Amino acid sequence: MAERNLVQAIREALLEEMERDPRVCVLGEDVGRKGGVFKATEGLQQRFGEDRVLDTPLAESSIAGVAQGLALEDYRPVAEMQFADYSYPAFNQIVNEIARVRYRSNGDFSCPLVIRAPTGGGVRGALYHSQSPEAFYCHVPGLKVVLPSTPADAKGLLKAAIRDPDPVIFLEPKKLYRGARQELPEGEAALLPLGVATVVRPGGDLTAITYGFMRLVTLQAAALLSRDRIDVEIIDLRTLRPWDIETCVRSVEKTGRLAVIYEANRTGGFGAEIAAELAERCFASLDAPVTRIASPDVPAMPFSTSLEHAFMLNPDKVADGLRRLARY
Amino acid sequence: MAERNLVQAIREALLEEMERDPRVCVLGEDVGRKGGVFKATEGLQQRFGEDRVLDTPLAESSIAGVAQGLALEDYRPVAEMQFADYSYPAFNQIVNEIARVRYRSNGDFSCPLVIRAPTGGGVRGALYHSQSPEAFYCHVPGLKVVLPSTPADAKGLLKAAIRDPDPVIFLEPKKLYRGARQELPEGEAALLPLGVATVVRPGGDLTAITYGFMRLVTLQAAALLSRDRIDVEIIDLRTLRPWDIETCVRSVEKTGRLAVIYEANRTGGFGAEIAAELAERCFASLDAPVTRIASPDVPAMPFSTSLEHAFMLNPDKVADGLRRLARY
Amino acid sequence: MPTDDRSLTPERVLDAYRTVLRARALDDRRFVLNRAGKLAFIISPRGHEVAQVAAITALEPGRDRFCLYYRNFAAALACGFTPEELMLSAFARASDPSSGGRQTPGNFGSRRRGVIIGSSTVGPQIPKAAGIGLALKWRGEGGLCFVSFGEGATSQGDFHEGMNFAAIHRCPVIFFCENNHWAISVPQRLQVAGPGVAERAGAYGIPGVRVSGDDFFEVYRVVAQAASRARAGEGPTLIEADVLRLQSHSTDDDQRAYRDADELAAEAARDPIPRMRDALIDRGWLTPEGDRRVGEEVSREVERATEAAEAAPDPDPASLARHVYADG
Amino acid sequence: MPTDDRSLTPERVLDAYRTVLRARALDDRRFVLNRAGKLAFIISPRGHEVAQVAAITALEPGRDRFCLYYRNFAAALACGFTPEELMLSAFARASDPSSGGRQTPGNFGSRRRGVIIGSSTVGPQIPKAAGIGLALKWRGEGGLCFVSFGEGATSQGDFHEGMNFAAIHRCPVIFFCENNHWAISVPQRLQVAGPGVAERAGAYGIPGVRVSGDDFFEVYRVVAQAASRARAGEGPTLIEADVLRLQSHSTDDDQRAYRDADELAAEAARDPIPRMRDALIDRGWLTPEGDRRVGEEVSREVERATEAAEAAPDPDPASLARHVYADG
Ligand SMILES: Cc1ncc(C[n+]2csc(CCOP(=O)(O)OP(=O)(O)O)c2C)c(N)n1
Ligand SMILES: Cc1ncc(C[n+]2csc(CCOP(=O)(O)OP(=O)(O)O)c2C)c(N)n1
Ligand SMILES: [Mg+2]
Ligand SMILES: [Mg+2]
Repeated sequence: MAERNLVQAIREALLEEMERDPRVCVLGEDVGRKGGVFKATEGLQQRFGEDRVLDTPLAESSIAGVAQGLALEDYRPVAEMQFADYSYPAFNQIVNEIARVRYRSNGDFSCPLVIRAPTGGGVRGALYHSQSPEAFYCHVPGLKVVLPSTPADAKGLLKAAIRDPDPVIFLEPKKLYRGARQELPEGEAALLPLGVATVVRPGGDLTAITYGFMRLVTLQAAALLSRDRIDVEIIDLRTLRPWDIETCVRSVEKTGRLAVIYEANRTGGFGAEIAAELAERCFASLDAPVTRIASPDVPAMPFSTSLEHAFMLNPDKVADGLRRLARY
Repeated sequence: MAERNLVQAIREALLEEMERDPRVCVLGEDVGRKGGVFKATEGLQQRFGEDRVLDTPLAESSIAGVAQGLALEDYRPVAEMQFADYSYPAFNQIVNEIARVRYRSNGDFSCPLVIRAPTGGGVRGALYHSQSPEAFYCHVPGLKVVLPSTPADAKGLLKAAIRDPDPVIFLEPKKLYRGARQELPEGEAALLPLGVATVVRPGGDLTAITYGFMRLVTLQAAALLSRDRIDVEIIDLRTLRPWDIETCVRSVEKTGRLAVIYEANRTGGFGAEIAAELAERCFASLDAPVTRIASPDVPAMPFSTSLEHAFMLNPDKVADGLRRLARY
Repeated sequence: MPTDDRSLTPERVLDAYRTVLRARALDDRRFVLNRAGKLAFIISPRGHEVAQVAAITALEPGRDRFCLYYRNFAAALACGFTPEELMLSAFARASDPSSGGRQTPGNFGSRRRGVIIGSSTVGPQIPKAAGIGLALKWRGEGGLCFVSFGEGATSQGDFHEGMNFAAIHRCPVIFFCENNHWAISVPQRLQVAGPGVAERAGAYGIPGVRVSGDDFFEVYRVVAQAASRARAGEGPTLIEADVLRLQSHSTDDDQRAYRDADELAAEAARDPIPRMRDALIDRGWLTPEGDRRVGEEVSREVERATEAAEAAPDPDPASLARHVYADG
Repeated sequence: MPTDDRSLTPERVLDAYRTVLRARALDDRRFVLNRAGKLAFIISPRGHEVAQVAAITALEPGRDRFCLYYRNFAAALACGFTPEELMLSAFARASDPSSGGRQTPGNFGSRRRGVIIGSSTVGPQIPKAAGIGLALKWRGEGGLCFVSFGEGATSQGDFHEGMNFAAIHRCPVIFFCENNHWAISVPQRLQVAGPGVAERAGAYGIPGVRVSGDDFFEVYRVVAQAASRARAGEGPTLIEADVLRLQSHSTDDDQRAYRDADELAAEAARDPIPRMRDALIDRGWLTPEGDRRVGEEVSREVERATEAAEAAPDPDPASLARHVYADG
């Protein structure tokens, strides 16, 4: 088993699933000969041919629409949106069409497909290559939303998403694409269930629920806090819809304090759902208000390094928030 | 002053603003000769001509795009999306383009326009004429979002939205279009500020925050509760972005109990933001968990009356939730 | 494989004629029920029936795929939906085969018949059909995908994206535009730039054909020709059938408010059904007496269908949240 | 008003030539700075410069509007941006006139110059330009809107919707497609169905013109002709300029990975700048000696611009949340 970073894990998941199931196919802009702008599909076209790894025209609505057509015909398309920021031209296809196929046909049809998209900032991507739009998709019944943050999770969850009978929006934190490497299990052993969170750091003083790149930032913040003897339990949700409420409730009942950390702009982010739900369910256990630590309400992060830094959460900012919560 | 229902109030606001400011123009599908599928623009084309009241092709992305172009050229377009459900083809124009014009140009450009759309259910509109998509737009910095529920509010806020220097998503609860009538002030006297909530029923036992059609349902629920001597204070937000946090905090600090009632499906709805924010700010005052009363997580309400009723909140369902909260 | 006029036996044409009459009689009956307050919402195929049935007659239900749009009431019958089934969906009964009463009637779907579940949204079925076509091409069994829409739908970006994709990949798709020259109240001159819809095929390097939608034999011929092309791997065809909208857009609309009375009267006199009848009589395939008999049989069918559907049960409210996901 | 070749005085052409050289020299300098780790991200106009400058030369900065796309570095210079300004945006400095360092360089904007702020998203500027054109038509002062994009952008639904709208309303718009036959790694044959981009104009009943993008005089002529048409109220024109992409898509891309080496070498030998120089020398408007002098002047300009921009201050982190709304 070789060590793999997150983008290699994605590629490995695609490769294994395409070998396992001839119905699995990949489509999107530049996914073919180039292997994707982040190399997530590198070499797949050489291996599986121009049909199964198909370079589409530059038109996201039709990428989603064509994927839907393939899914309706019992293929298992994995469509790539080059950046999550560019999934909006496909919003109607995703929300009005794909998400509702099963419901509107009263179960006669289904739409098993995956839409992959790199998400989040911190790579000088500026306003249009840095957005974290998960909240949009998490509000849509009929969709599942996955956002892994380690190579093993990315591989295991992408394999599960491809096998899932329902449409899955699969967001990949691009800041972590070439981050830490891990040895990855292969084949069936790699599979991970959707909808299950993971406690990435046990702790007794407060619970920090997060996902995506913020997992790493929160881990670093927790390390800072441990110097102050504040012991943070960190939960990485991994799947946002459906999310693992039980694991979260157990932790908050134990610690009595909850911070939700997310990279999207604060207002209306998915962290609001997490905070609202757990503030209600854990009311009797809470020793302090549920705190949200999120990015500022600006239309996405600027290109300039100084402004990008001002926008992004980092270990210090998160540690500040956690410290305030611990001291409440 | 004649009595007007909500859709007549919308029309009156358009008429007055078009007369006041020659830059104000209206565009959308069927807004011209037909006067809109709900008659919100009835007679305006006869009055102001085919340019200023323009029937567009059936293409929402270009409706938003053309409106943006007009706004950039210092017109004040009011674009109609025939149903809020059909605003998604324009999602990229709204979120990536319109909302960010000012920010991405560092203040050199602005995009003063209004996008009107009928929202919500209860009119046998089924899956594609009933949606409540406000949460999508409330998550977008750069946009303002208004959702009035009385004729006077609709008129006053639409006039303010048209005069606002920033893009406003103006959602109109279609269930109330032909509902209760009110005498409406005219001209400047009708104007209402964006961002200010209204306490529609004072009460001491618990706070119910709501907006849109749910204002009426919550009022009816409060009447049911008053028989049990439970005294509900109801706040109608009217503007969702920015929302009037101070008015809400004052009420919750007084009552110690908060329910948030919204018509959209529960998960990731804008009610999550309200609940999360107030649970944090009012932590010390809360005697019970903040409760959300919302629609079930299905992809929108079905056509069949039996299923539509099963989906929709009604006074009984809301009263049940409020009663449980009062007794916590 | 019907590829030309010759396979059109008198039996098949008389069958198609019966389907046309059925569509008309059912539709008339729906209007009676609507006026009696028993049906909420109808979109009438009046004026489109002959074109729709001719097109489907040239194809192979069972083998081919059909992405229909809301006005395809007659096409649905030709695809195998029974009068009772269509009445079940008009009444939104639990046993409506398309959606179990969840969608407005007009969103046809039946997996076993190859009728892909539709939605009320104008346009998204077009790239979806391209994707289905791609799947059928990969499968290589000679099946094709028929997708229909109004001329208003050709303004949507999805029309362009779907045409472009299908043309690049030579997908076996028949794009069938029923041009009734009105999109609700918007006339063609404000909808379709350029000479017409058929001419748009040139932009994609594929054949574009305009055909008179009241000529059963001509419509059959051009669709059969397009089908041969598709099955032979020669790619898609765009067909524009010139039809009349002899009713208002829907029961929510009154076209007298925006259309010229003389024009309406002139069009009413050009009802395609008498023309089809006369053509059959001219050919000696039908007698006035035979015509009367078919009419009576159809009346009885409609009667039985209506009674059965009216008596059928509504969806169980407890089923509201079923089929959001596979496991629900 | 420049409407034909005659107004092209040698002075104006030499000016344009200097702009072309400036673009090339600045771009070369950016690559040096990129390799030195000083600039994060570049999209090069290499191969497009002559076409871009010729097009803008045929128009009237100040009077007309320009919706540029990210590859329009040379066009931006022709619109009046100074070398220093473009370097400020390359370095994302506070005084970058387009966006104060907020956007990636290539998103040009300047209200006073009529350059409408762009975004990185491919396509949405096209309907926006139609809206601007509509405003200019209403204003009736003879101004027009020039909008440019690559051939990849023509696949977007927004291309179709914008063309359709502008053609219906005879908006004074010039649609200028810079067809370099590649959209990142996707070749034209997988992008544009049919014979080419210019032919798509026929679908909208407007003129479509293909021009060799390395011929300054030809590009000037067809753009001037389109401008006359637009100013005379005759509506939009679609121009397809055939150009070469002599660099990889961006500094994040390496086209040798997906393009044929021989083809790349052959294209490198067809650089349009020497061809323009030779044409000027042939006409006797330029001498080799004069050419050398201009080159030296341009080098010094680039030097000064780089120094000034490098020394300029970064945006103040405290300005991050400014210009989200008018009052912020
Ligand atoms: C995306 C979207 N926008 C708007 C509507 C509302 N709408 C329903 S049908 C229609 C007109 C369609 O006209 P056309 O495509 O010509 O078909 P026709 O009804 O004439 O057969 C409109 C505007 C919709 N259903 N979907
Ligand atoms: C909506 C959207 N999807 C994808 C991208 C990513 N992207 C940026 S440029 C580009 C290729 C554009 O090609 P073309 O339009 O031919 O212009 P060129 O770069 O060749 O000048 C792509 C796919 C984007 N910016 N916007
Ligand atoms: Mg029509
Ligand atoms: Mg290109």
